[in-house]
Amino acid sequence: MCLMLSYLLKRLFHVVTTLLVLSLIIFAVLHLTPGDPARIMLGPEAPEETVEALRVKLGVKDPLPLQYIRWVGNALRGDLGDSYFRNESVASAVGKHLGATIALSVWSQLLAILVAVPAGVYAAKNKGGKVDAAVAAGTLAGISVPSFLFSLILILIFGVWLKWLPASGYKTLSQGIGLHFRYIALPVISLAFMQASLIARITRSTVADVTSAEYIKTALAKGVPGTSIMFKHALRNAFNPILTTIGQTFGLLLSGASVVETVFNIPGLGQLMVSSILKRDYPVIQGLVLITSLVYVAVNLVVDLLYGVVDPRVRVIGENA
Amino acid sequence: MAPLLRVDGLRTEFRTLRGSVTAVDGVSFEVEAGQMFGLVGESGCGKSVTSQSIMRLYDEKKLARHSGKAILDGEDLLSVSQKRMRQIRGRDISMIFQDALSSLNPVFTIGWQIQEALKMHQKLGKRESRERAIEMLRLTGIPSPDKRVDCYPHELSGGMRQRAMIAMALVCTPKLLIADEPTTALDVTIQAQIMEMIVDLKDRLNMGVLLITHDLGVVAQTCSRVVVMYLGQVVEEGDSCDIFDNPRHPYTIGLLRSVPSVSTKKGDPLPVIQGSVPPLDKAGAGCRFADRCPLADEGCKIEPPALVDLGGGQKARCRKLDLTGG
Amino acid sequence: MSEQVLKEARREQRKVMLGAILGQRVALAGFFIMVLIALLAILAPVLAPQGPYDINPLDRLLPPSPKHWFGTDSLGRDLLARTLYGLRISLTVGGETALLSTVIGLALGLLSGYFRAVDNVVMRICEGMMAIPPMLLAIALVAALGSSSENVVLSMCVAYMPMVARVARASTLSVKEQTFIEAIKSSGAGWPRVLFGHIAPNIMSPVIVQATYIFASAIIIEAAMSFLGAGVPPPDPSLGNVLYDAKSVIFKAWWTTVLPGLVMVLTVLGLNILGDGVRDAMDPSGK
Amino acid sequence: MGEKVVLEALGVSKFFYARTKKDGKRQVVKAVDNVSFKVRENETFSLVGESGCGKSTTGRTVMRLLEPTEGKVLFMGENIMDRKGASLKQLRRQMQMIFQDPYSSLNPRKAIGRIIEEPLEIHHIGNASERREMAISALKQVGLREDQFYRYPHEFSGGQKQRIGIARALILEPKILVCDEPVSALDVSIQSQVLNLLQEIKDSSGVSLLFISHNMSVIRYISDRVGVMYLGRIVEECETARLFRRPGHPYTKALLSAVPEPSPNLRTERVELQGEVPSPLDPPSGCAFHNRCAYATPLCSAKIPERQEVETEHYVECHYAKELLRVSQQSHVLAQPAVMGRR
Repeated sequence: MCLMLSYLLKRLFHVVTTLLVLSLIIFAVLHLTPGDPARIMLGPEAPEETVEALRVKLGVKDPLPLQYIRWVGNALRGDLGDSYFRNESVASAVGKHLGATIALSVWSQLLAILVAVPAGVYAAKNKGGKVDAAVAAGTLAGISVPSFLFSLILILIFGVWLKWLPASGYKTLSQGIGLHFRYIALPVISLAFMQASLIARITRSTVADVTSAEYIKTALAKGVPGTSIMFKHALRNAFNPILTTIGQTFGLLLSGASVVETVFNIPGLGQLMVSSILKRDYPVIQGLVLITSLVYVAVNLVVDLLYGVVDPRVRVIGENA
Repeated sequence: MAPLLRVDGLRTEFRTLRGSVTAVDGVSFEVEAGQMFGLVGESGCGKSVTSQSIMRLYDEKKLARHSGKAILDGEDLLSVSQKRMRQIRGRDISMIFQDALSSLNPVFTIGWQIQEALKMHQKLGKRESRERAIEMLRLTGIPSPDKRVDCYPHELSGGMRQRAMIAMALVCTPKLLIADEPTTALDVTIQAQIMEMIVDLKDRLNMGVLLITHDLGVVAQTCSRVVVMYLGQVVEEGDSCDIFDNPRHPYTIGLLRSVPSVSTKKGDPLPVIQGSVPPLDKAGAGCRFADRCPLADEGCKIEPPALVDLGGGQKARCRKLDLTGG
Repeated sequence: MSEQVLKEARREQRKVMLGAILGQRVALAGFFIMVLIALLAILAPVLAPQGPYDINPLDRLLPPSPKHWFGTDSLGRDLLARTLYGLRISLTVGGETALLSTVIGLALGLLSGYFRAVDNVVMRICEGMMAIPPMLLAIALVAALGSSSENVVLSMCVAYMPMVARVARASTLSVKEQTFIEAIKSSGAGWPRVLFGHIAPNIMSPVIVQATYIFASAIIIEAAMSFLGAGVPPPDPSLGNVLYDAKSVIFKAWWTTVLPGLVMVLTVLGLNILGDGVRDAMDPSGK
Repeated sequence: MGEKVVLEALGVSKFFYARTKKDGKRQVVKAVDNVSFKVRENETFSLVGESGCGKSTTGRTVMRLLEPTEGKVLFMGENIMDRKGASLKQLRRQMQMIFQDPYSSLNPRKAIGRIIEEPLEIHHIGNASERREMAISALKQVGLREDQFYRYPHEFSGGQKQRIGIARALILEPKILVCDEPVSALDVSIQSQVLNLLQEIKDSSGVSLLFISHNMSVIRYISDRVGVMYLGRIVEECETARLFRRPGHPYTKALLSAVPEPSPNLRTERVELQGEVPSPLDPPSGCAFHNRCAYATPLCSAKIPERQEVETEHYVECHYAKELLRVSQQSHVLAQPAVMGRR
């Protein structure tokens, strides 16, 4: 088991360096912003000394490294600073809007995986057949139609013409499961369409490569039936690349969610992001980017650890081959 | 007594982007039980296509079309259903390949993969099948098999991986073992150990072995009967003593002479077969070796030669056999 | 003498290569769609009945008609004009992003694939950047630098450059192990000739494929950013702005969403098909 | 072959430091361990041994493609260890190499004319048209046609690609050509064509060959002298015919006996060789072969054997070299039918 442990430590060290670089980039972005936060908060007429006093209080005057360390220190303690315009801390603002985005992204990622992996495997299994062509065309459309456009079209068809589903708004799970799903059906479908296409394309090509590997021929020569060749031998080897894709596309999901939330005006992080941009509320923007990146890094860390479990060779080399 | 395996007029066509290509064109031979039968030829001559066609490993819906017969113990493998074929593969006829690192599944232990072969054909308890796997590994000469059984393929050396693959193929004691270049990727000292082990197990299990290789030395030292293939066709067949001492087909003669052996004098140029193997779809109408054969005349280029029986079980596919007498 | 033979051989070789390229049907399909899209963008002034900015509130939200093929938007501007000029902006923004991020990414990938010291530094930074969802990073940068099409291109480059670097690095690492690299080194070649003369040409195909995918997703991301108000500033008619205006009137005038949307999807589809075509063309097993 | 020594290795070693640590110390892989040999003018000196014995690493180290950890290499009598920059590049021109895998030894994106020409460009020899002329003559010298000048590597067979590699190496008229398993990836009939080509070139241009292979019959045909390598050391070195007639070192005997003769009537009397080559990460103490040697004594596992000259120019690295040579039968290849496979 010590191999597994050393692999674990290597991955953790890897993540820490990524987080360090991440925080530096986000901090740098904040300090690229022109303009003066104190002046923005107090408005143009406020006298210079009070604005100056506020600047000192905000610590904007201190040398940059100090500000960075303070910012990271606070962030580790969960304090992401205060919003310029909403008289609440960034953390609480994010907390309020987190629920909707989590629901949206988790459901759409699940739907995407449930649709994409079987489709990809089936298309790879009978390569060149009708199903393969259908999956190829569908996934090509999936990555070519932007999620906000697809949402608009869904609204048009199901909201405006057929009136089956509400065109916008959001109900939390606690307000009734049926209600909750009625409201998030369209946004989840539109998000899942692009996600599923990305995952299906990679699944199809990975499984196709794996099924042409030598050990598949050996399994055939042992008299192993087709189904267990596909699900035991092939999928187990194709599992890692597919897992990596799911990890990476989670990043796209988070950005896609903010767009879909705007279209369906769901009170999620996306909407918070849009309003912060319009008002140039930098701490909130910065906090949002940090949190979504942390979620992304966490998801990929889990993917890396699963890597070691699935593929014994990876424990030795230390990176996902 | 009837041969263990009788291959009669085996023909395999592949559908490729550029139309269909006949990789194996009318191959026939017979393998006895307990016999080491050599299938020799250079790369691209169709020897491993022949073996994989007998095992029907190709996708017959989209890729390959077989014709002719391959009768194992009275049952024609080419015409039975895929379901029946799955019962035969691994139990009556099994196969080993050239590079065990890519032929063993990297994410399962060799013990698991050997027990899978057992599970396919026999109903055994978990503990007993693990015992059988360890016993089989010991039989193929792997040191401390009880520890190695739980290793992954990448944790073993080249020789040991090859032994694990052989153990997997023989765990259900098949009647016929097809070995497709089993020792090509190994060093010569390991190769000698592995070949000796295969011959020993062949005698112990009274098994027929179809050995596919391009290494004339290995064939000479281990096989009793040999078939030489060129561009998808059998060009010569016979007992290995006759083939090596008195080869009759110009290709076999050229092949044997171009291998530097004890008798070759150092320094003077090696005898050589001119030109190189033409691609399959460009093979001429007549004798496929015509454009490289020193004895070829116009007739050879037009008229496809038949397999002439020279007596004593030796046959050659050539119109100029009178010129190549021993 | 041999001069004539060589010239003949060179011409014959070119014919073979051309034949091979024409054989790739998928890539050709993608290429033709892109030519069509480019023509639409270039001929915008000719095709559009009026400029994209001329407002005349009288004929607000007219359905498609012979005069206005795509109808008009909520301010009475001709939708065909706005879509075609928007296509022009989206293509330039997407193209600049793809080009810039490919050039930088290729250089970084080549260097970090070849020199281990550079590798550790560059790859850590790239991983850090890639951890941030591309659109959020782009939006944050635009919010910081102020919204103009240059800033949009710049911020999208920051998001996409690591992706190209990763592909370039992976290809460099695998080509570096090939024997012909050791051969040219043993002939006395210095690292510049090895890296740019021999490794770079062999990693162009995967990088080009990545560039086309980036071009396609840059168009989508730009449109999404404009949709969120962080893209090309209105009144410039980027496809995102056109669709953003259309959102508010979707109930009354569905065509203001569907028609520009179709043009955008066709563009992105063309690029993705081209990307798939080039990838299949260079994948040896595809033959 | 001439008397002048073109290349001499003196106690050359090449160690690699494994990433994995074992009881605190980074594990050392002694890929090449204190190797010495000479290659005279127009002579073919061969290194033979099984995979992992260090023969390819030796070839690359004496050419300074890999930096040696210890020892000296003399080229035309002059030490080349401290050569740098331009003088190292000058050395490259005189020592060239051909490689094993024809499919990855040529840049797929360049026409073969360009591939053959490029070494001339690197060393600024002649102008463009002169370079093209030299490339065309090199092309013809290896048996290819002038009109293939603009063809790309994927249009050639394995044997032809190997010829292009040879043309590329010869265009600089090197003093010594290091051949790393040049025919191992080729079919038998193509193999003999390439071996003949190498022999012709050696006779016509007087170049020396440092030939590396694991195939004993190829070694027997092409080499003037042979060095047998095991776990990074040359365990035996002598003139080719004598090595095959009366091998001194037990490993050489086992290696020769394992080579299957391509005729059923000649059965090699097998020297049983147990187990496999030990991992170079922790080689056995003393003589590296002692754990597999039939004649091993406690002395063998205690001390690394000295290199003894058992006969003129016949060196064996074994404590009992002289006694074993006397015992070694006249010829280990007995003329009786191979019983192994007989039914």
